[in-house]
Amino acid sequence: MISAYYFGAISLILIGLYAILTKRNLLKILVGLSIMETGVNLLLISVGYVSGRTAPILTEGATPQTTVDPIPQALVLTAIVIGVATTALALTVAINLYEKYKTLDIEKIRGLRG
Amino acid sequence: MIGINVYLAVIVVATLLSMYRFFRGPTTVDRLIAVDIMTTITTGLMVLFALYYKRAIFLDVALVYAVLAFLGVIAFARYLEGGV
Amino acid sequence: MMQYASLLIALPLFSAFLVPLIKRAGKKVILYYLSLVTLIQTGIAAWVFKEVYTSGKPIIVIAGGFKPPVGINLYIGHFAALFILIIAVVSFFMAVFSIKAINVDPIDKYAMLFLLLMLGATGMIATGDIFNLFVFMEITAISAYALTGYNKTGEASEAAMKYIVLGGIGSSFFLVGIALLYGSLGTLNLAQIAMLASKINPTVAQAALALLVFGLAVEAELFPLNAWAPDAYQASPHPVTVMFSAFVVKAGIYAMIRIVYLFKDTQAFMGILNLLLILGTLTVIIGELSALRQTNVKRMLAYSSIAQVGLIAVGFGVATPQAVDAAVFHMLNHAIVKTLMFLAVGYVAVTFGSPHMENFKGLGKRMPLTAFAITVGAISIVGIPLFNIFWSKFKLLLAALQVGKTGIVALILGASLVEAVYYFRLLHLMWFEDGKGEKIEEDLALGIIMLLLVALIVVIGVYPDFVWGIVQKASADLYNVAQYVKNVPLLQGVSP
Amino acid sequence: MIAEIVGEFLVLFGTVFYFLSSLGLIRMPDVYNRMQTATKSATLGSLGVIIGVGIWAIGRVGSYAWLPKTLVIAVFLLLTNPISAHALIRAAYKSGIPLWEGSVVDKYGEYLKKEKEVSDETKEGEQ
Amino acid sequence: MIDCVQCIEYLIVILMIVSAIFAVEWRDLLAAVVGMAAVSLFASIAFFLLQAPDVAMVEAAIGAAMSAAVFIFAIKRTERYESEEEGTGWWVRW
Amino acid sequence: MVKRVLAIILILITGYWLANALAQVPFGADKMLVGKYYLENVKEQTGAVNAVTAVVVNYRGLDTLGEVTVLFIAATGVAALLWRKKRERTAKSEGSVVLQTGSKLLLPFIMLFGAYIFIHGHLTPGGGFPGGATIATAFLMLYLAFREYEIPHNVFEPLEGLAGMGYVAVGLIGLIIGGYFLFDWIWQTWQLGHANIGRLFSAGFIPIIYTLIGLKVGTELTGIVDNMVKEPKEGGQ
Amino acid sequence: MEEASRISRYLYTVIVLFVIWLFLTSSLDPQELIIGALFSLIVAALTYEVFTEKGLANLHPKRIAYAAAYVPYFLWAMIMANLDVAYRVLHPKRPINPGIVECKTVLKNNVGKLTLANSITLTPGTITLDVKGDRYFIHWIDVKDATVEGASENITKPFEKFLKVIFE
Repeated sequence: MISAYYFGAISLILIGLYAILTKRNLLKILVGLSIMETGVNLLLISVGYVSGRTAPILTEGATPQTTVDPIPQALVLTAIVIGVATTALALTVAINLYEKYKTLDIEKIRGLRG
Repeated sequence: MIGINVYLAVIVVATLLSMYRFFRGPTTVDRLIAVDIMTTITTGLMVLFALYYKRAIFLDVALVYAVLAFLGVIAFARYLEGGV
Repeated sequence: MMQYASLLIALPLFSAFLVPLIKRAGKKVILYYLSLVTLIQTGIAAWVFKEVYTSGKPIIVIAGGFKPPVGINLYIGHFAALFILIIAVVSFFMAVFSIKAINVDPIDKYAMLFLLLMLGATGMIATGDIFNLFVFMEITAISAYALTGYNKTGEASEAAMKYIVLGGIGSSFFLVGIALLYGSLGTLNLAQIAMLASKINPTVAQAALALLVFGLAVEAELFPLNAWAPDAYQASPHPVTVMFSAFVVKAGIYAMIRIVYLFKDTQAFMGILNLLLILGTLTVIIGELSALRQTNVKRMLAYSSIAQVGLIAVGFGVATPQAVDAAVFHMLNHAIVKTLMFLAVGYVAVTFGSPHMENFKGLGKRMPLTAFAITVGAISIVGIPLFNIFWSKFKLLLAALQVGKTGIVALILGASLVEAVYYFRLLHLMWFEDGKGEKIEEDLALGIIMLLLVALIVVIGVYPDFVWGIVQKASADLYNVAQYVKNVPLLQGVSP
Repeated sequence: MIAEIVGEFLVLFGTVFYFLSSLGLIRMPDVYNRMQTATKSATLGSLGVIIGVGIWAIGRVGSYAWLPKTLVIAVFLLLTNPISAHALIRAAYKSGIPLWEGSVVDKYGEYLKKEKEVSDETKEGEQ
Repeated sequence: MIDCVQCIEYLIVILMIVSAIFAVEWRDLLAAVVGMAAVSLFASIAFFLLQAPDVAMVEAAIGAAMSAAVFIFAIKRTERYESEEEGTGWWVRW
Repeated sequence: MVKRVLAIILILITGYWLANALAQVPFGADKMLVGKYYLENVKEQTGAVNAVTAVVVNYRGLDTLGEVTVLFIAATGVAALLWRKKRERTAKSEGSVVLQTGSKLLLPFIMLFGAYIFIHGHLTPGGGFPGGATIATAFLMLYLAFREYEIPHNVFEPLEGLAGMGYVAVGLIGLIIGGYFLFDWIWQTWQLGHANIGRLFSAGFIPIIYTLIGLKVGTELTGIVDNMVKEPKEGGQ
Repeated sequence: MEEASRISRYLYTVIVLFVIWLFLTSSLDPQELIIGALFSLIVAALTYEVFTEKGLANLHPKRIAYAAAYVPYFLWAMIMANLDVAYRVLHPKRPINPGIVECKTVLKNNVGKLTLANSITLTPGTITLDVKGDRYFIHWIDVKDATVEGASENITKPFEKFLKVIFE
């Protein structure tokens, strides 16, 4: 039996992957990428969670024995910022592509051939 | 004392109802209204959970929501009226 | 004193952040500044190289003064020292080349991205922490995305888009792999992961390793995720192409091998090796076959480069000490040769406008030095004796024969044959066909760089023993995981 | 003790308005009326819940530090929510979503039409 | 007594998945971005419930406002509606 | 259609495989190894109460430096790729009076709030990234409300570079004083602020670095928004 | 309505920001106060030009007294109107009668207009659609009087008597 958060995270990853693999619109692909990143972040956080414990900020009576793992949270902080950086750059490239080809459909953008 | 659980249950129902509008549409503005209400409800939910966990630090997150979530909505609205 | 090796990270960062302040000084000034910074970086890298190889001990840079696994450490062993030197030298050459090759605005942004690409590759090779590896990988990847699209033409944007989408998938997979590893071990330090590797559940280990390999395959250009590579090579500015081929790929494959070899003593290892072999073989086959039908020389070289990376992966997949030696040697040789080739081809493209086959007709008469450089590079790649790649391919062959994998032998020979076909076609075009146009005065600095590289190729080819010694030390650093774990000063008391 | 009761009552009050607002979101016929019932009730509900929690915390957690912070959140909500509602309804109108057929009067449409005519006339005059 | 906290966990996860599916399937890209913002919102609540207030804060600040705004600028400079034709994605072309 | 079904099957297989692996990593179990060390020593070694902040800035400082660099690269890349000779805003309608006045009224509050978030990074959740994003959101709001608004570029770009250089410089000072790159010289060498853990003036260089990161993230995200919102003018390149 | 002097506007911004800071931190620790004062000074220096037009004159006791009286009045109006809308929502026949009406206002100050618009919006049943000069276009869920004067009487007048003192 798999926990709810794991299930949600895996589902988000898979939905994002599905969008990337099958959609033809560039912005839709980027939406998929964004969703996928959210899923990965959720997975990392839920790996670090310990049942029944509180946030790793040692005030208001929280002790090292009653708090969850701080490392995944630190990692996810980094990952979120990296994700938004990638998204911004990708959108920029999409804008450039649209200016050149006047379409966002990847089937119609075929300047380079393998 | 009625207890926090009842309030949470009411909030759950409210969330579900507004999500119905979110999925149903029919226009984008309807969905935006639903998201707007969701953020408002979420702010309240976070404050309630702060009380549930008895930690004041969670209030800061609700504060961020109160201040920032409306900007997303305004961005959408300004796009819709052609003003970005 | 050893901690000053962290300047390798600090210097490019500092100088990249300085660029916005000096951008009013003019385009040429920025490009000269770029050369200066990379020269200083080369100096530091040379110092580190000397320290490591004379003392025989790796340099462990401890960031923040917290010993690993609590803090992050940089592990500059023999392999890392060698490749950091190569990165710095190639970057310096390319900074010099940029003065001539880059004329698309905005130059100051180009300089920043260039420095950060170098920084990312350096960090990827030097780091000793898996999440830090991810961060440096993203630095490399994102600056590479931006540089790929830098020319702002349709092709460049398209290539950048492909790269971004594939890179995004790859980095997500990599993070999932990290999550699995962290969830079962509770640590992120590579040395500690190696130490605890046998405790990990085999299912989890296999899944995590496969995810990590897939994640790094984007950078390392292995088969299913390398569709971006030829496009990006073709469309990016010429110095950047050299950097991709010379060290970005190498950093990716190094990281992959480092992670995979940490699990040497576990059950999951054999499965991953097979995966690596399959991916490498497919990469070689598809790369070589695609290279045959190209008319754009840069693209042809790109496919050739992909095929060579596949060979390196196959070498690592065999995983005997000899094979690893040979693969590292091939990495080194390939970096040298491809730097030369892409530099020369890029120079031709800058002069004539595009790297199309047409422009190479009669090059031997018009730009003799460049043509000579391309010739030496081509002959070397094909694997003619007395040139450097002959030795690495030969040693790879021997290593494969030792474990009785005749399929790999056939693969290497076949690849060489196909390479011979398309490279000799190019050579024929250059020397034996008449082109139109006058003889062209060649740039002095670039000529010197090309001659240097040619000399290096020939020297290694004729007298490989000295470099072979260095390579053996480097590959021992990669292969001998127990020594790696011993070298990292893990904090006592943080273990289960 | 008093604080707990007062706070809990406020929270209950707020959640009821949450429920009403989402019910309005479902039941109303067009965008404009949905906004009427939904946004405002939700704001009032949040106000109740947030300040209620601030007061409740005096009893339940025993800390007076919650109230100022919750007050700040409430003030920000009061400032931002109507602005976003206004921006949304303006966007809805400008993007051409029609009013519900039961609507009585549309002064804004008349105004816009008149303004457009004026600007057209001035343009013609210029030409 | 039903444990409403757990109930909210399940609800959040389900709503998150459903919004993600809709975000991917809606043809109107603006609606897709709204869906993405909703996913971000629910993810933020999930982070909150998983005792990660720092992450919830960053997700709120970046996911709710910044990311959506950047997507909107991109939509404004390109086009809003996805074409109706069915097709396959990039994965077919190596 | 066949290909779509194929994709779905592929994805389902991947998902099953992932779920299988994840089943071996139990949810909610205590898997801490290094994390425990952090939690137990965070107060003495860094002075921060918020363990996440201590991990981000002190223990894994190199990650954070890299993360700031990634954002810097993204801002630079966006600027480089959208660079044109002449650019302008092409908004069709001005924001209404309500929105304009509201954004004027909210601007100082949002900026103060961003400052509050990043200066309290070691005490409450938050830190440089949400703080910087909040500040950037204030400028985003101005861009949305006013058609003619323009950030002062000659302030923002040097500030971006200076903040980054300041971060590296703090690290290098640590290298000179304490012998390690990114060493917390204020807390560990000078021993400042040991008396007031849990109050504002503690935690060594965390507030300094978070201020720098906040400024940097704010300027970078604003730069991204600024570049995205302007379109090339007709007749420009 | 001339603008107040720069120093007055600056000081007013600093004071407002500092009060907000006190509420945000909700502590009187001297360290927090020092940093709060510092940040208030910096942020105010950056933003006072857009923030306020009248400066310290806003802190006139009469204005504060009216503002203090306005809050409970407004809250009461809000709750009443909310109950009215709740009745409309819950009623099975949905007794609504919507339309867009026009109102006139006597307020000239922009902040006053904002407050009026926000108050109107927050009172359920009415929502500000647009503001052009002194004309308010309001979507009203239950149109009782479609003329300009009648609508103003119903919607804007009750708030204006407070807001005029506070903001004019």
